Amino acid sequence: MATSEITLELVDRLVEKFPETVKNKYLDWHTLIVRREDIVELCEMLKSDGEFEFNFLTDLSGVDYLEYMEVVYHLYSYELQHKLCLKVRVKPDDLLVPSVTSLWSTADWHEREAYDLFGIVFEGHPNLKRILCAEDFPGHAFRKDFPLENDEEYLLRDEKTAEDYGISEDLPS
Amino acid sequence: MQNILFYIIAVIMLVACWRVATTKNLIHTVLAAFIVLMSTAAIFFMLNAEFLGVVQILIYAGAITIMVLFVVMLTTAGPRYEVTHDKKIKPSMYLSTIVVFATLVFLVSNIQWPMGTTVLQLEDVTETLATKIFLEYLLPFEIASILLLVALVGAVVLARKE
Amino acid sequence: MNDVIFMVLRGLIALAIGLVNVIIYLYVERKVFADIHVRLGPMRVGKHGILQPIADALKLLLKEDIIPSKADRMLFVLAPVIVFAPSIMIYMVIPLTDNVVANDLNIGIFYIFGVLTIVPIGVLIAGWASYSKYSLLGGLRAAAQQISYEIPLLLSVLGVIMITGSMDLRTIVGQQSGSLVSIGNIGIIPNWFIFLQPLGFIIYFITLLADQFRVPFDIPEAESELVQGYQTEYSSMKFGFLQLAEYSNVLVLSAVGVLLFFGGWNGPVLPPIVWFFIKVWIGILVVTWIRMTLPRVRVDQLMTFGWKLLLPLTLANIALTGFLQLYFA
Amino acid sequence: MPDLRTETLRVNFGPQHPSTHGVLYLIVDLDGEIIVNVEPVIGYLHRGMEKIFEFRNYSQCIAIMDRSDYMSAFFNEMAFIYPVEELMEVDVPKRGEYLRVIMMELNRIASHLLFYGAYGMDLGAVTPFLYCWREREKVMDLFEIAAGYRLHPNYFRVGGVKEDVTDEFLEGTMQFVKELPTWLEEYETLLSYNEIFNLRTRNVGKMTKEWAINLGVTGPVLRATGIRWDLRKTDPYSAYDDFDFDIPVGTHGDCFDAYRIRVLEMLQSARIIEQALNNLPGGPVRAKTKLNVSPPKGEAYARIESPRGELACYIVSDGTQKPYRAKVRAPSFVNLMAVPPLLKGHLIADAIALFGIFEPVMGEVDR
Repeated sequence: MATSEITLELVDRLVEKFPETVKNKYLDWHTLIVRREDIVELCEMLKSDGEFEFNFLTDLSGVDYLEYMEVVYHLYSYELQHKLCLKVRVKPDDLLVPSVTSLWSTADWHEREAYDLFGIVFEGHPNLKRILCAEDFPGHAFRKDFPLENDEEYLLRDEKTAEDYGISEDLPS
Repeated sequence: MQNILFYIIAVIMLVACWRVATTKNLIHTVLAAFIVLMSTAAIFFMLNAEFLGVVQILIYAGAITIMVLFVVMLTTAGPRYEVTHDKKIKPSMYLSTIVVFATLVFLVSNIQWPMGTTVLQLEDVTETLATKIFLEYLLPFEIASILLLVALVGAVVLARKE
Repeated sequence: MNDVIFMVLRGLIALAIGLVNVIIYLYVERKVFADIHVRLGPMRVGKHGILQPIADALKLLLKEDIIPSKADRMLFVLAPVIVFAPSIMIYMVIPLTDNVVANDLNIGIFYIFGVLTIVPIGVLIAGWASYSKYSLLGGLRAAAQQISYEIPLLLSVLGVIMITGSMDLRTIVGQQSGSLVSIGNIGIIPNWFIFLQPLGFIIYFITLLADQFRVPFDIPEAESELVQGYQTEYSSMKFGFLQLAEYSNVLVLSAVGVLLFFGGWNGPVLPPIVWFFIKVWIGILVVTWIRMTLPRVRVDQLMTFGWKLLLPLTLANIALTGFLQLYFA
Repeated sequence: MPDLRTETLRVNFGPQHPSTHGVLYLIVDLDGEIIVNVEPVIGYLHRGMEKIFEFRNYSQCIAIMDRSDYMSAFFNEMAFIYPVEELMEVDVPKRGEYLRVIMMELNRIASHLLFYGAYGMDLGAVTPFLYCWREREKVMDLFEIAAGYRLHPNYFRVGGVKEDVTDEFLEGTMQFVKELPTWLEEYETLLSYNEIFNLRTRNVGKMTKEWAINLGVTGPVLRATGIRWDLRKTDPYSAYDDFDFDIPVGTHGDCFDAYRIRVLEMLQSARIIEQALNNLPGGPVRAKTKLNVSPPKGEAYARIESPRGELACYIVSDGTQKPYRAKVRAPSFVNLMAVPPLLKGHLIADAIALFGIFEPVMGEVDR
């Protein structure tokens, strides 16, 4: 009963529904590159539709490709035993991605980690603040352009933070 | 020897009493009261009333002090809570103290105390007490215990209401 | 005047005997732990680490004495004394044999439990004075636990007092000489009160563990929850006193248990004082063994156990003893 | 009396505390003994491991990966190597795979033994801890014989394992596996069959399937809720297809189930090792790969079942000798996230039992 990749038909169905998405594949993972506007709606469908039933978000990671940032979602279904990979690409000057914490609670810390290390801001996250680094840590450590030596110019660089998007870093209560 | 010991205890007791009235920190007050109660027990011991002395320690010094400590710790705002005396109350406080003290002095010096001639044996004290309570005054004793039980239940009911 | 000197001397000797036993207890406990864990335990100080308790005491004495800056200094210093004093007071009335006792008190057993009620006050104050949340929680837990377990502790002993009609420890032990069941002249079962008061003894033993925070009732010091409970902020010899008090109280309660339920110094062949100490040490070893075997109960389970099970049981025990007394006597 | 009220007490639980398994720091709000709110503060052990990977070649990364979950190093190595091998399409020799399985299962036993001891310790039983430590020492000795190191073995390589094992190792392992059930039986008398332990763990912290899946909980805790999900069976990797073993699952989803599952897993691990030792094939232990591993351009995601749950690695390769990006999906990190919502309303004493069951290793949480 090994997990299998999701069937191509289902992927095509998704692409039909969300025409902006790009179909892709690496190894045995069908990948969809999704527009960030679609991600929540798509995930909602993936989670609740009986044909997909992706109830388990196993991983959410950020990757810095310099010209764009990528948020990679790896999804599994305990019921149907299939898997799917989603990607959202955002430009480095506008790192706003809708949060999926409302669908999978497990996205909470994953998104916080991606925010902490890459500076990707997740819109709608209940408690978006740094998790691994100290709260006054300058910059985002896992970006490719993060200086390994003390580069004051970089550290003083003006950056968009969560607050610029109107998201408070404080605890809700 | 007995006298020296008595005066030492008496002085400790008086100082502790004075501290009870004047200390601002509630926990210190409770502790001073504890010392007073313990010295009372010591005086009981000196009077050969060992049973009473132990009862004093068990109930007053032990149980009641603990209860007061619990109440103080659980209800006051923060561990460094201090009592502030209201200026208006002060004169009346002194007045009532003086009145009570004067009354006591008057009574103690004027009443004809029956001077016991026989020294009770230690065994007798406990035994006599037991016979008195459980044979002679059984009914009042039981009534008192029921009264306490009612009070206990009432307190629980009141506390549970919220 | 000679009387006074003699009295003081007797007190000092009782104190010395008690403290020497506590020191031995410290060593024995570590060695027994090590044995149960299949390891060696202290081996370096003296042969087989025999001087380890002394080294420990010296270490505690030489350590820096830290008082937290926000602590209530007076109470912080006073609390270990309040905790430790009762056990010294109890040493004075425990008879080692029929004629070896520092101060013969004919309400000895009542006195012992009366004095023990002072301990929670010290514990509570220690927790409060440290100005630490762990200490405060630990202190409150400890005091609550001791108060609720002192009631069954006292009541469990009442059965024995009802049988003997005396609160004098020497009289109680005296009534336990001879044998309960014997074939010819050879006694099979000694006339100990454990056979007359089995329930009383079981409750006494459980409440002893709870009253002195021994495993499985070591909730106030539960290190995985409250670090060291009310002892968290204590260091140096003040910590030593708190520890000493606990060990000393276990010793005292073990001795009281032996006097009440195991015939005290009664026993064949060996001199009485040897018998007494053998029994006391068996009690201590059992406590140590339990400490290494069981996990810890939860605080609400402890309270439920104490109030809903032990207390009714002790009351039933007293009632039963009373009826039997009436029926047989 | 308007002032008369009880206040919640804010307690700083850690980073230095006897029972937080490392440098976990919890801000706990207490109402008496009941937990009102918990906020974990992590990152005290953050070493930027994933960033370091980007500046090391693949072989060096394996050594660093050992330090992630320092209680189960072999799993970390496997988790890192697995996607790389997928990417390079390496055919690992059978003997190499079998040795990996033996090492991983030994490691699982060692890790679970540590859990067993530490959990007993959390609940106040001191003795099981020292007993388990003794058995764990034997496993560590076996690791030393095989790999030369005890805690951070650095034994797996892309394409197999570092070197073949000696007969001493094989005999020692066989003996260890044969003895294990007897020891476990003995240890279980100390905890599993103990009334107090049962009182403390049964019906404490009940978890439902939906809750566990939604929060991404994996490993023994997930299985305790009744989901038969073990990647060794559901998504077999390495040589796990060749062995016959069972997946213990719980029924209640409470602390006791999660605890007991680990005990049963140790026995299953012993079974696997025994089978592997009996059928150990000959031949090389390592495929012929270039010394400087450089996978083709692309990405790979692979996951394995570590003692703590689903351990996965997402690797993006740009064709050079260093990974472009390596992200570790650490089970402790995800499981730890599930604890605070679970703790609310429990007693502090239960909090310890609950934290113990998730067994977070801070090296892995913070990476």
